[in-house]
Amino acid sequence: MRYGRAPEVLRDIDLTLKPGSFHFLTGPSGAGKSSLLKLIYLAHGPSRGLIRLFGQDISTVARRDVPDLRRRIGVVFQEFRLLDHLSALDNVALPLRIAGRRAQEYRDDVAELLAWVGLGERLEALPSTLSGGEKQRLAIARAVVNRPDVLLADEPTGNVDREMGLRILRLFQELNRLGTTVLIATHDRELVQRAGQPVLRLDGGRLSPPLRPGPPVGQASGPRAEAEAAPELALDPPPPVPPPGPGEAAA
Amino acid sequence: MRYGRAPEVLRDIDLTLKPGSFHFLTGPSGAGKSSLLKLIYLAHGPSRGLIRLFGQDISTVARRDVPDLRRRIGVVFQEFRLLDHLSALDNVALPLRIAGRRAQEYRDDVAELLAWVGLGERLEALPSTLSGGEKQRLAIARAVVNRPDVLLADEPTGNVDREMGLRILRLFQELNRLGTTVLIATHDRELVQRAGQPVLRLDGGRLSPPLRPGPPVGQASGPRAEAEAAPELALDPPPPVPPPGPGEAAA
Amino acid sequence: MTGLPAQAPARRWRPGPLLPVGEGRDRALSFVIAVLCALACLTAILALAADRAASGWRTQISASATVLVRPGRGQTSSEAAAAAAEALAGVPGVTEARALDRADALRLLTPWLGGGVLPDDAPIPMLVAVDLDPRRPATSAALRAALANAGVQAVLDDHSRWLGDVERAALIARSAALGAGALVALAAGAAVAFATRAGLTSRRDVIEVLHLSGARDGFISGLFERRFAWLAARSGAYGALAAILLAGALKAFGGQDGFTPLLPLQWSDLLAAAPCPLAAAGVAVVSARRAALRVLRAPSQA
Amino acid sequence: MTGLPAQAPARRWRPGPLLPVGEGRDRALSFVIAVLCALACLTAILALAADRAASGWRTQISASATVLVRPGRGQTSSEAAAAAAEALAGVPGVTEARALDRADALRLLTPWLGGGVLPDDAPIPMLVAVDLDPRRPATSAALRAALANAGVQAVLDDHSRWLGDVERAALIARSAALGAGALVALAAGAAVAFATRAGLTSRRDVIEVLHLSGARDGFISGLFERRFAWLAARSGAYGALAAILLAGALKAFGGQDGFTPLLPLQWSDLLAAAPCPLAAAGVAVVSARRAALRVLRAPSQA
Ligand SMILES: Nc1ncnc2c1ncn2[C@@H]1O[C@H](COP(=O)(O)OP(=O)(O)OP(=O)(O)O)[C@@H](O)[C@H]1O
Ligand SMILES: Nc1ncnc2c1ncn2[C@@H]1O[C@H](COP(=O)(O)OP(=O)(O)OP(=O)(O)O)[C@@H](O)[C@H]1O
Ligand SMILES: [Mg+2]
Ligand SMILES: [Mg+2]
Repeated sequence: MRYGRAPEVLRDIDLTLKPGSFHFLTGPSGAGKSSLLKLIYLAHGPSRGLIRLFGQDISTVARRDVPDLRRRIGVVFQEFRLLDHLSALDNVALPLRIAGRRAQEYRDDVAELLAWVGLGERLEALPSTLSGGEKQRLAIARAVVNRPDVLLADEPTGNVDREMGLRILRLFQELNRLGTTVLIATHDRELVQRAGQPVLRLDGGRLSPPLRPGPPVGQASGPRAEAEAAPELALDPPPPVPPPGPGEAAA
Repeated sequence: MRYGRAPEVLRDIDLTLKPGSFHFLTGPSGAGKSSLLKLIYLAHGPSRGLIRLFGQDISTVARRDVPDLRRRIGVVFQEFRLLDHLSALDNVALPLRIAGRRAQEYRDDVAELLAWVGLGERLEALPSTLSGGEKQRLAIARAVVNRPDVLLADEPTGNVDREMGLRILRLFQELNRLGTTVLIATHDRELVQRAGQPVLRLDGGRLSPPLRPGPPVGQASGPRAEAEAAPELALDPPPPVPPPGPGEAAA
Repeated sequence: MTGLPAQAPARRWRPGPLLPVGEGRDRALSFVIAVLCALACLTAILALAADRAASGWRTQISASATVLVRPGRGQTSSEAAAAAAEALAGVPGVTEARALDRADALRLLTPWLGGGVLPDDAPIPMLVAVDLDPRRPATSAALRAALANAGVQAVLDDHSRWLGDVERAALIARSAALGAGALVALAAGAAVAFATRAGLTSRRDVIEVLHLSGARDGFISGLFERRFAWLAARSGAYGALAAILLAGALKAFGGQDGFTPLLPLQWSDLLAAAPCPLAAAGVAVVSARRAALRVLRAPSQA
Repeated sequence: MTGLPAQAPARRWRPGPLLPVGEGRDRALSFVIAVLCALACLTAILALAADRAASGWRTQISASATVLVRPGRGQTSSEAAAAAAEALAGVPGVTEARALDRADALRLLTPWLGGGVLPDDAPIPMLVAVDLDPRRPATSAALRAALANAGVQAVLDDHSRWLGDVERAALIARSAALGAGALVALAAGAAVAFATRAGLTSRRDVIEVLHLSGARDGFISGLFERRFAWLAARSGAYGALAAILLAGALKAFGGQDGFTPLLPLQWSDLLAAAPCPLAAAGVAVVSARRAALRVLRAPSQA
């Protein structure tokens, strides 16, 4: 993957996330963690290579089916991306509204979730009146509110204290226990150590294999996120043909 | 201090930063760290109480003299506040331009500083094409570029890896050695431990005394930042009259 | 903070609008659209009146002719005029041919000579006023032939000398009015389209967040279409109202003597402003949709 | 990435503009300002012409009178007319009094009766055409007295009957033209002011960052003043140019016969569009300054 005519940011990435797995993604600042997440949540297409999501090659997915895929993915953006004109409650409820749920149904659930992340008193606050950490917790609440099949979190604890960080980790682990595939890009060593989950390290555009207990590999049905960006330059070796099986990606 | 009709965020704060001192400011998310910094960099006035900056009560400073005070303060905002339409170089050079320095004079210095924070290759990049950590480093470079008398940094290492965090700490320590008063709001325990500098803890709107080697107190000339917000409710005890000496603040 | 407690009755609560409302940007946009719509409506109304005036002149002039009768031997001029009128009335394409009596003739001369100045015994030529069927007016040749057949010595003035001038003037007035109307309407439409696009681009962040949250293209562009359609319709209505009030004031206070003969405004002309809100909304919808879809297509899958 | 290496020659490098340039917002704003300026200029030009037409009618009518002379005993009508002309020429405020001969009188009647229709021997009343000094016209009473003194039996028509009508029409035409011009100019000014403010509010973030970096109020508002003054001036110039081209085309192709008599446009009228860019820039500067200072005063030291 590359931005415009800039050098490639990600190369030779071969990543398969097993459904229900929990990974951390680390790497120096600027390594391409956010870019990799962007590929997975379909904000950017790969300049070459193959991305399979929930068993489908996303280049073959019809444009009108993309929203359905996106609704199964929750994202905590590094820069939060809250809507400034909506209250905390409305920001968190956004994915539910988009999915067509009725306000009366979801309101209490959303308020409960906000209380859980410590914003129970600020339901009607606008994001611009929240502190940095409060905004971050709001973004996290929005990402998890509709129990996504895949949760991508980009530096979700950069603005909160340790206690809140661990609380958020517990929230992610709880979701994971319920079947959500979790991928967290972070610099927070303490978080990584506490969680004891496999760590993927991205450096120089390449992905190192998981450091701690490797993710189980195998054919599996159900939710599945697969990101891949194959080399394109003629000097690089051509990407191997992906196996036609319904499961993993390759290259 | 309070926002609108909300409850007071900061109360009974009595903080005097000695010129040339180096403090960390910690506290749970939403405790009011950013709000305290706002008071010091004059983005918000106290609802009551006294703020003295560089030996002047800021409520008596004429409006047209405020910019001169501000130019002596460098701020790393929690949300960066970069100008999206300016290149990295121009963003960092902003304080110099405002101070009336000529482009030819400062360009090489700015480029050098950017190289130091690891952005030597991205001088012409727009902030929107930078990664989270790269934006943060850009914000730091802008805050320090004109060697401010006071440096305020709000969560300056939330988006960078540990190596870069320590590099940034070294930059702050170097500035401090050259005479800059430094105050860093952060959740990063490792950073705090590494630096071995006094830590102020903010909780429930009140400030605990420095935990590690307390800041030396005493009459001093030269740069000085003093923030204070006194109680206002009739139930609270009335604030003591500040001592008339040219040095510290009280309440 | 006065956030609703989590257990507040869910019934009372309503979610906020997905698009930010009431920004200064929107107010400026509304105002400008209203001004342009008012100008467009006003121009349309006046164009209608000008068009009516122009065709009025034309039919008035081409639908009449004057015959000046010179009495033959043994005839009084009145008898000669009556004979001529009778002859002309029979020609197809003539609605009426009327011999003017002395009083009529004098009255017609009055505007030019002033009233009551001719000595009572001044011999004035007798006139026959001929009204033609405006749709199929009799030709000058037919009228002349009829007079010759009746043996009347007469001079026919079919106003053709003036007709050319008046037709040119009418054409110019008409095309100027319609041109101005079209120009202003075009400008108003372009402004609506342009400003809608600009107003939407500044909400790119909203579009992107909705998009990444799985909202469909139609859902997102629908938000903008409704918002800007409503904004444009309201502004257009204000503009139309202003134009109607202004034109109505012209009509009411311009008076019978002053403005109206020059520009025969009718109350029904004011209806020309009626489609304005709808037209503005239509333009806004189309441009909002196009702009929204362009933003949606641009960033993802690039 | 092709970032300049740090050691690139400093000379070639220029810092970027502190305000973002070339946004869609700005283009929409320019376009709308240009349209409104074009309309304002066009209205101003046409208002000048309408004003000229109105005062033209007025002076034409008030600067002349007609005297119809009835021959006294033992006078031919020509003699009577000559005597009347002589008497009237001596009155102060009369520029010229001319007895029309038969040919002149017939020529004057022609537009009304058609050419060559009167029998040669038809007795027509003799006319004396009186031209009055437009600045200090002789009163009707003075003219009547002079005629009575000279013993001439005559009827004076000082057109006062028409004068009232024409003056009313002229007043209406004039005030309608000026009113429309003022209205459109006002709308254009308000749009410039409004849109400037809206365009500025959307750059609040830039203002705040500059502010917190120690920029003075004047420095910040100066950025916006220059930006919007330049934008408004350029748009105003485009608008004025469009108006001048359009009015020039009207003048050039409207022709001597058609449009010009109705609306006597002169080339010099086109100069009315000249101050437009300056006026637009002025309005933009004032409103940009006020809006910028309001943003600056609002958030800090609250
Ligand atoms: N839109 C873009 N256009 C051009 N280059 C980009 C763009 N987005 C990111 N980049 C570049 O791609 C590289 C990887 O960026 P990315 O945001 O993926 O890094 P990251 O690993 O998330 O870093 P961080 O930990 O600092 O957030 C960086 O060098 C960045 O400057
Ligand atoms: N503009 C504002 N209007 C109203 N309330 C505000 C505003 N800004 C901050 N607050 C509230 O004041 C409190 C303190 O906010 P502040 O940003 O100072 O916290 P903080 O210590 O910096 O937290 P964090 O570590 O999460 O950044 C929070 O509860 C926040 O919601
Ligand atoms: Mg990132
Ligand atoms: Mg903060």
